[in-house]
Amino acid sequence: MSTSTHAMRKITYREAVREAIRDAIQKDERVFLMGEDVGRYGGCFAVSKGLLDELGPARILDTPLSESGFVGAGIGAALGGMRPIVEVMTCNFSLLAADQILNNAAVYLHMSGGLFNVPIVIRMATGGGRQVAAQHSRCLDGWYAHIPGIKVVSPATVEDARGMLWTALEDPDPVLIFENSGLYNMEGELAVDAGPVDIDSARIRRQGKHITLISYSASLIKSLDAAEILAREGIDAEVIDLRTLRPLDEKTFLESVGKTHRALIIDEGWRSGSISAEISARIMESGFFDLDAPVQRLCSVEVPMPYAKHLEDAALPQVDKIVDIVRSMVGANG
Amino acid sequence: MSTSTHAMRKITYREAVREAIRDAIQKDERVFLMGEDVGRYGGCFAVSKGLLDELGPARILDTPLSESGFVGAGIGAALGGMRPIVEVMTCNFSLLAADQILNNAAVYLHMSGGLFNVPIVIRMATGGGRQVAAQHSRCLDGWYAHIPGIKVVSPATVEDARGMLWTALEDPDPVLIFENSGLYNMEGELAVDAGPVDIDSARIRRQGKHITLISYSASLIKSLDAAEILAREGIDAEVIDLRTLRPLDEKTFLESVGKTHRALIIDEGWRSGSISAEISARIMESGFFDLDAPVQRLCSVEVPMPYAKHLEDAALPQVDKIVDIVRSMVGANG
Amino acid sequence: MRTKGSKKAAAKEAGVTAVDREHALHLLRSMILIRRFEAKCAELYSAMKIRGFLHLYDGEEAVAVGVLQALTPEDAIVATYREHGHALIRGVSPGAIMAEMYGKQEGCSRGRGGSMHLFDDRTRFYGGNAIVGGGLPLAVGLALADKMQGKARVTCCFFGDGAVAEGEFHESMNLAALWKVPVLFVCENNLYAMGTALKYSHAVQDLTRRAASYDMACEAVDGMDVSAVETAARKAVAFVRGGEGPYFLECRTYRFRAHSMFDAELYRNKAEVEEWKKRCPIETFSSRCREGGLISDEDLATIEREVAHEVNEAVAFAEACTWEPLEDLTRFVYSERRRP
Amino acid sequence: MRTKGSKKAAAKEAGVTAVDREHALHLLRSMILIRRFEAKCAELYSAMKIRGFLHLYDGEEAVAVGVLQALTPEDAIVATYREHGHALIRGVSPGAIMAEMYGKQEGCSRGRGGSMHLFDDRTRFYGGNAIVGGGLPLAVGLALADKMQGKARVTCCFFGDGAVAEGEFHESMNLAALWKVPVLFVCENNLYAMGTALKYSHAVQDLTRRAASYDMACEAVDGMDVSAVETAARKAVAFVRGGEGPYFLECRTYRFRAHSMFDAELYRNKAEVEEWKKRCPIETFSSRCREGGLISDEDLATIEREVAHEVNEAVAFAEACTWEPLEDLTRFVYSERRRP
Ligand SMILES: Cc1ncc(C[n+]2csc(CCOP(=O)(O)OP(=O)(O)O)c2C)c(N)n1
Ligand SMILES: Cc1ncc(C[n+]2csc(CCOP(=O)(O)OP(=O)(O)O)c2C)c(N)n1
Ligand SMILES: [Mg+2]
Ligand SMILES: [Mg+2]
Repeated sequence: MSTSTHAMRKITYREAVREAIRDAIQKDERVFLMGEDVGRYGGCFAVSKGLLDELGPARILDTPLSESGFVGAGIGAALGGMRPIVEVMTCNFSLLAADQILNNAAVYLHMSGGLFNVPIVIRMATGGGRQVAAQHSRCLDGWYAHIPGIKVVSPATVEDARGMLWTALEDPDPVLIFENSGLYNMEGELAVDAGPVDIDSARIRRQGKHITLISYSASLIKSLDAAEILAREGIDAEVIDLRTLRPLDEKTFLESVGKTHRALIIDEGWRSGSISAEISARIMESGFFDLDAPVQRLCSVEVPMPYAKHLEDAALPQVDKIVDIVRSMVGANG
Repeated sequence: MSTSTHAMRKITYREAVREAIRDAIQKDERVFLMGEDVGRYGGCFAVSKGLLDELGPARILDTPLSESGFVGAGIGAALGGMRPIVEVMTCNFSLLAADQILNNAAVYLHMSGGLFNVPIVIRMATGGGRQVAAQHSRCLDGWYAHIPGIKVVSPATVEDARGMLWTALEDPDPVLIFENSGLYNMEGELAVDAGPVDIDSARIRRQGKHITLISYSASLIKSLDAAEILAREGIDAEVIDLRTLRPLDEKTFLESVGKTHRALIIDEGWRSGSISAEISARIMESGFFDLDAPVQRLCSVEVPMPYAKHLEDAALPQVDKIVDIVRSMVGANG
Repeated sequence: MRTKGSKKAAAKEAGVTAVDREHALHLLRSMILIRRFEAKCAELYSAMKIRGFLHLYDGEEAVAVGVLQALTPEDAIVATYREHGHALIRGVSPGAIMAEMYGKQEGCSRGRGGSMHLFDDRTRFYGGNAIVGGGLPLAVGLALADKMQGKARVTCCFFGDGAVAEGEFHESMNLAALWKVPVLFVCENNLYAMGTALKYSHAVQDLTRRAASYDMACEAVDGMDVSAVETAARKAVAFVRGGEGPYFLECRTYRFRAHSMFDAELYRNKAEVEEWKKRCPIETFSSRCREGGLISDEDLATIEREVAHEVNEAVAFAEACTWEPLEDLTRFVYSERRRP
Repeated sequence: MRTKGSKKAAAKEAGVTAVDREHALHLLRSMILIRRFEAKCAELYSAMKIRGFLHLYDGEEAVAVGVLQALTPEDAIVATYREHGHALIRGVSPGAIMAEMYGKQEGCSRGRGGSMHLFDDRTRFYGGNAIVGGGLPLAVGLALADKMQGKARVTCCFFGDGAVAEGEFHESMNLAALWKVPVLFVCENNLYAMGTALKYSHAVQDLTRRAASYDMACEAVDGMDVSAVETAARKAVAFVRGGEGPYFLECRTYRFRAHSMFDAELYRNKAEVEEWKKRCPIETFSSRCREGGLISDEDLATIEREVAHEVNEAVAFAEACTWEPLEDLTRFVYSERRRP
């Protein structure tokens, strides 16, 4: 997906995140990684495997099981001049640190009238699809995006997995990075000299003219797959990768809808009060007269994730469902 | 607002909640109230004032400052056959109990395949407008409404403040009751024999034909005030009180929009990913062809709440802003 | 080979009763059931019949088996994601457990929970909680409900050494001690929280000191010795049931296998694991019983045979179970009927 | 009336030095400044110049004053919503504090924070936190940053007895002790968390036992005695700055006024409050100094006069300050420029 003309190489999303961490720590002495099992264990998703040996215990810090404590300590360390990357194993456990994220990180700059900013990066795995049931499968990217004062990014490509971290670390304010656990094994092409990428704009990942598919993270991959299938039927879908859920780059999707006149949002979050609802509402507010058909959403079914595979598959957005909805949307009012 | 023909009396929202708690405890020996300062102090908003003396320490339980601990204990007590009413002083502190609410209360029934339901009621104050700044002013009703497995209700009238609690206690599943702190001093007329009310439907609080104002809780009061002003100008607004944010009664507002062809949602929550986004999206999906103009939203400005009064006022939805938006919507395409 | 009668005689000689013998067989059988059942789970995981996370209890069997002897049917249990053993010994049907891991609708949680979320209302088995520390407040609440209802029941809550660092641990300990509710906290200290050793997690590594700091009754016991665990648990349960408040029992044990099926075990060396394996709760107890004349090699063979049969039955049951229809996906988000 | 010279002579007689005298005057003046400043705040609250929550420190002045003597300008402070005293003594300008409570843009937090959120970067005053216990993890992190950067700075974190029940307290204590970071935890134990007395909050009411259970150095001190607090704090800070790890200092004190302006004080009786008022840190210290010949009645009058002037100046400043323009409402949600 990269448009770079440089030499390319194959890399997994996991490796891309690891490289980004290594690079940041080597580049800036204020940067360190902390979290549960990031060191000796190698990270619960093996993201930081090997980094403790390479970079030493002063930069790769194993923490006890104390989500609120170490996220808060990360905020304090950021206030104290460091640039912490705090890993919370999954967004499900970040609920234990919700107080620190919302009541401290998100509001410190404002409460202090601009005196104290919090340059922390909090990474967490998100998403379902691995049969780990209700307490381990939430996709909360969009839920956190409701909160002013934090930024929320959801890398969907190896390029973004590699490039967003440094930009987030340079950002003066708290940035939450959601890594969909279904993507860690995904391979992609990355420029040998790939570096930082912006974290404030959406990207058109596929040009098209009949409908706009708006998505992010793991659902983007499914949307692109669906677009391929649809292309064979003559339906040419434009596919947008939101990349950053807060602040939301509405310009990109509004322009696209202005061109295609139809939109489907694909979101692994639950439907009610989701980021996809926000996108639909924004199109309502600023793109209403462009629309040839109502904007539709495909979200996760509103159910705590069941363990059984067939039920889990049915709960998540899937390629065939995207294809079906697009067919009905384009066919019906085309 | 009550349509009862019975004798009426004046009562504050605060007293209505207190009566509801007293009544429930007297009616069902499994019911008790627990939370910080609910007993000896009388409740941080004086809601439970006097109840400790009346009902005794076995039914009115002061807890230490341990939000996760006592909310979790409430869930456990519910599993163990009791019907706890757990008071979390404000929704801002509920972030410390987010793990118990999301990871236990919301998923126990599902994870156990239907074996263990959690009949807990969690009450919390919500909302801003009292100059208590960023850490004390959030309106998170809509944010929690994103979560399947819990129900979210937001009483806006003394009748609902009095009547929703018992219904919530009879509900087999967790119910979160958000009491907007700006409403506690509000007086209203209540039937002398007022009792339980349903917690699964919206209500039309004012009939109208030009536009539908969709709101809940403290913003509903503002919407009704705005409707009075608009009426004097000949704009006849229908005002809907959502009452329950999860599950959302979309039928009521869709029918209304089918009649008025215009809608404005007024929501004290922040805009992005709000419950108002959800309502807009639902109208997009199921009421698109009824619309004469795009649905609009008036939400809180996306800023942690500032202390200064003039800034706080500017951050919250206000009557004059509602009036202005309605004028522009009805005027422009009327 | 001795006959049944001569075995009894030998046991008598050694100063043991038939009750002792029955009980020893029961304990041994229980531990072996867990071990073999889980070995089968690991196998089925490789065969992709079981998916998601799978946490095995190898090496720690004496804890669940010892502790659960002290409970009566009306007591409640709150466990963790490493709870197959607890569920089995509590009396949840092995078939229903296996079916759960298969994701079948006849599973004890209808296939909605999987390995980490085994539930059973008949035995008051409240799960199967995959949030570290998340079960502790629930246990306090269950015990509070009993106290409020005047029931002399005990709630037994299992959790690991890692959970002790969580804020919810502290809040729960304080609430339980403050309110003197009938809960037995069982800390399964296996020295690691995933890959993080005790010494990297806790400023003070003697975990009973945590409990003592709330003036909570507490004891540490050799968690590799099922009799020691049982004795300590009986004492603890008697204390709790007697209304004297909560109790903290630390069982010092070790996990022989990886944390989960994804763990490369980079954080500990083989020698350490081998050293601990010498203290295998099954081997040591079985040798002791055989040396004491309580049980014979033949008994052991019988147990193995019976257990193998039981495990196979469980698998056969799970295989024969059915998939929940897709139309039912949205069930159990909310209850289908009001509870009385 | 004695002259300045004769005062010095009298002090000499009593075996005290000019340094002692200056320091005594400083301590007394500091405590009186807090008391009078806050009395004015209460007045302005009734006059509706100040709004929102207002938590006064009456009776507890010896704690902030005593502890802050031990810190140097490079140290950091994390406080609570009851932090006017800490901010004043740390050297945040009284005018900027008062303007903050007025909600003016010249306020120390630009009117965005109010009484509960006083901030100052010049004095490393990190707020003003209105979430009970919420500041503790931050303090651990600030201290961790210092440790990582090899800076011999101390982070001093104030919190109440109520905060000790929160999970974040436990996590922070464990992290601090485990990592041996330079943080001084100051527990302002005023026996109540809003209306909940210590005995209803904590299973063990000696809060130093909580700290000791992490093997953290600790001490309890009479929080009504400013000298005792100062001595203890100097010892504690020396320990922390010396790299020996965190320290827990419990200051046993009492709040003379209501928890906030909304509190009807139903939970304690007048007699108890009156009893404690006899131990007023200002009165007791002032009498002691006068009896010992360290200071005179005239000194006290001078202090009162100067403080009254300072408070009036602060009010005048606040009154003259301006309102932030409405167009700026959405500023400070995100930073306006990258930080180097
Ligand atoms: C709140 C939370 N944080 C992190 C995890 C991921 N996790 C699962 S098990 C585990 C280790 C727990 O260790 P311990 O409590 O000692 O139990 P053990 O696995 O050793 O039995 C971790 C970190 C989780 N499930 N929940
Ligand atoms: C997490 C949280 N829960 C509840 C509150 C409401 N509250 C504010 S102050 C307070 C009492 C705190 O008592 P303590 O820690 O002893 O401090 P003190 O007020 O006595 O100085 C409470 C319950 C809060 N601000 N934050
Ligand atoms: Mg462990
Ligand atoms: Mg206190």
